This record gives sequence, structure tokens and C-alpha cells, in this order.
Amino acid sequence: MIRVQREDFDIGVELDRLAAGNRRIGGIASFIGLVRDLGGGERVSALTLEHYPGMTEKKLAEIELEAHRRWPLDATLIIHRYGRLEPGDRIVLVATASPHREAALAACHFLIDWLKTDAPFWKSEETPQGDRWVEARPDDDAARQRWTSGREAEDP
Amino acid sequence: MIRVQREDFDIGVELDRLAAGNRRIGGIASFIGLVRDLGGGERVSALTLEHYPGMTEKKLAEIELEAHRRWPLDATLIIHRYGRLEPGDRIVLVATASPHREAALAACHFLIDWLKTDAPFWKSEETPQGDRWVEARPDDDAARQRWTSGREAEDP
Amino acid sequence: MKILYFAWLRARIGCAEEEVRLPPQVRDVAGMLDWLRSRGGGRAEALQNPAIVHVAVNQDYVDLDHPVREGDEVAIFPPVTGG
Amino acid sequence: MKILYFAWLRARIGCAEEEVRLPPQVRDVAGMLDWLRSRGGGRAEALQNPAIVHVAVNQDYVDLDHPVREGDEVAIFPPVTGG
Repeated sequence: MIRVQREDFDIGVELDRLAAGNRRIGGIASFIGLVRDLGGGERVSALTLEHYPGMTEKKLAEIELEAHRRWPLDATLIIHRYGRLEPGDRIVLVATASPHREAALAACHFLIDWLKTDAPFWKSEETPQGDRWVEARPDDDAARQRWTSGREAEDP
Repeated sequence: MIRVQREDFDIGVELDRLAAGNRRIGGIASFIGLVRDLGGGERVSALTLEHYPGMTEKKLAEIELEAHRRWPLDATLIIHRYGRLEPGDRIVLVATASPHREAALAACHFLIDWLKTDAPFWKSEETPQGDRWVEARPDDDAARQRWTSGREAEDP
Repeated sequence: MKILYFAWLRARIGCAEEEVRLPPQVRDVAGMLDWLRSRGGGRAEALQNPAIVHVAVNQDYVDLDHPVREGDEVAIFPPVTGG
Repeated sequence: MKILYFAWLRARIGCAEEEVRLPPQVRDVAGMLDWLRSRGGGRAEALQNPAIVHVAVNQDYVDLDHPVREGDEVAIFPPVTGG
């Protein structure tokens, strides 16, 4: 399931709902991204997340579908927030549920890696030197790349 | 932090507490293990987890320390339950918090893999054919092995 | 045709969305970008580095040789930084 | 010396904990297991397959050549299945 929203979310509620009533599920892996108070060595007092409504949902749905194609997953959830957020605030939740722990863990890792490079979100940071747009990290491209070279079977 | 307990735990509360007040944290990875209603092809109505008090805490603390040695982690949490549990019940929570998502994800995967093979817990299942002790899985040994061959840097 | 700009491209061009009518000789993304650069209003400067100018047509990432047609929804934006 | 048994080893031997006095010629884990097997009460059968009998001395996993001494806490158990 995909949700793109301004509001915060409750991790406990979301993860409980993911597995609710399904007794086949043996493992739930999740990743939560938080706003940090440092960016490129400068203090960050807030972050504004802009996105491309429509394409965001489309890309996230494609990424989710790809995860289901690669691993035996009973349920997945991606929640991504937009708007103004402060350090410590939640930005994103990725969660995967599977009968098997390896599938849940690998798919969770895959989802956040792909989301980082494929979902059309942009961050602008408020710093003492003024606002500035966050630059893309080459690390993120490298992280995505790992899942396209046919090595996902040997994760990690 | 290590907790070995009979009681259930609240994921939302635990993950919030893990990052509380630390604005350096950019990612929290977690894994929750649940009781499945199937084991070795048979219906499982309940599970009893036995452990070795004292050694359990010692091994979990060693595993946690090893994770901190390998990755830049700001906080880690392992909660493992014992006693009688039913399908859908939570068994274990592993959570890691780091400034960097890769460290959080890799360390979480590492912790659950090592816990599976090193922490002295044993499961007995209640099935229509009677109670039976769960057998160790060769897969779990292989999963642990990946983290000892010097390949953790290239996770996945 | 609708063109959407995001993030610092939107800020530099000073426009989030514009309705344009492509000249008939413009058939693909590369041609469209050249034509947009010639229209002024900060577009030449904002769109000059193809390495950091990404294009989506009808909400899919596309390369420079992808066709563009009247009725397409085109979006132009820098590398994404979500998650 | 205290010996603890867990899981199906405990169930088969019918004992969770016993206090034993090792004969002086028993110096290591292998010797201790041999001696225990000779004591009857289902121990010979339960402890026969070394591949599925793990030993911890003072709460650390040890190999068959690890020394055992009076005062040690020894635990004997099958492969673990937690998580």
C-alpha cells in the first residue's frame, strides 16, 4: 500500500495493521527515515519536501510491485510525507511482511534504496546561511545499482 | 539495550524511545519476528520458548556490541520474549538507529541473523500431532556465515 | 502542452507550470529542451546542464530521444532527494 | 559442578539441572560427555550425536577440547532455535 501525505503516522498502528489477521507472516521489516539536524555539515532547523503529485504515487506503486515480483511478500507499505518537517520528524516509512525473514529484510532494503533514487521528491533545508536545495548523493545511485546487477539473491 | 521478557512490547513506543532526543539519527531499521501458524507443514496452535537465563543476556549483549563495532550506530534494541505464545504474537524485536540508513539496515539484518544462531532459545510447537521441538535450520547457519566472511561491507 | 518545473528548476525559472505550443520541428525531449532554452526567462541558464536536468513525459522518466507530442504532460526537475 | 540441560535434552534426560562431581581423570568437555553417557538415565542416548549436542561452559560456547573444572557452570543443549 502507498500513502503520500502531509500528516505524521503512527508506527505501531501501521505495523500492526500490516500483519493483522495474517498468521502466515513470520517477519516484518521496516525502515523509518527521520529529519536530521545536520546536512552537509550545517545545522538544519527545518526541511521542506516538495513532490510531483501523480508521478509520486505512480513511481511508488511501481517500486512496490517490483518488490512483490522479486520476493514472496504478504504485505508492503510505503508512507512518504511532504511539506515542512523539523529535526526528529518522520519522513518515510517502508515496511514489508513475509513468511520468511530474509524476504522481508531484503525487500525493505530494496524499497528504501529504490525510493531514494526513483520517487520524485525534493528536499529544501533551512540553515543559518539561508535555504538551500539538498543535492542528490552518488551513494544513493550506487545503492540502487546493487539491486539491478542480479545480486539480490545473495543479500547481504 | 537488551530485554528478555515474558510480556509483549509496543513497537511504536519502543522505536520512539530509541531515537528520542537524538536529532543526529536519520534512519531506524527494525525487524519483528512473529509466531506463524505453520511449522514444517503442520498447523501450529502455540509455541513455547525456553531459554538459558544469564547466557541469553550475555550472548545478546555480545551480539549488540559486535554490531556497534561494525557500524556507526547511535542506538540499538533487542527484545526477545519467552514462554507460551500463539500465532500472530510477537517473539522478537531488533531495532537499530544511525545517522546513515545503510548502517541501520545492515546492522538490523546482522543482529537478527546472529541472534538466530547464537542466542540460547529453543522453541517447542503444539500441533495436532502433539508437541514437538523445532529443529535448527541450515539456512540460519548460512545467513550467519555471510557476516563472518568479510563481506558485510558490500551488503547487500 | 503542459510543462511542470520542480525544486530549484522551478525556483530559478520562477514558474511551476506553463502551457506551451511546441513548434512543429520539435519532436523529442532534446529538441524541446533546446527550444525552451531559447525562450529566455532564466530557462537557458537553469536548463544548461543535462546531467542534472531530468525529464518525465506522462509521469515516466525518459531519455533525450523520447518523443514529445501535443497533449503530453512534461515535467522537468533536478535529481530527486526524497526518502 | 553444576550441569544444566535444555530443550529436548532436558526432556529426554528428564532433568533440568544436576550437581555432579567429576572424576579426576575428566579434564575436558569430550571427557565429561563420555563420563555423563556412562551414567545412565537416558544420557547415553540423548548425548550420542555430537553434531546436535552443544556445550557452554560459564555461559560461553566451547569446543570438545575445552577444559572443565570444579566450580564451572556447564550447560548442554541442542542447536538453538530462537528469533
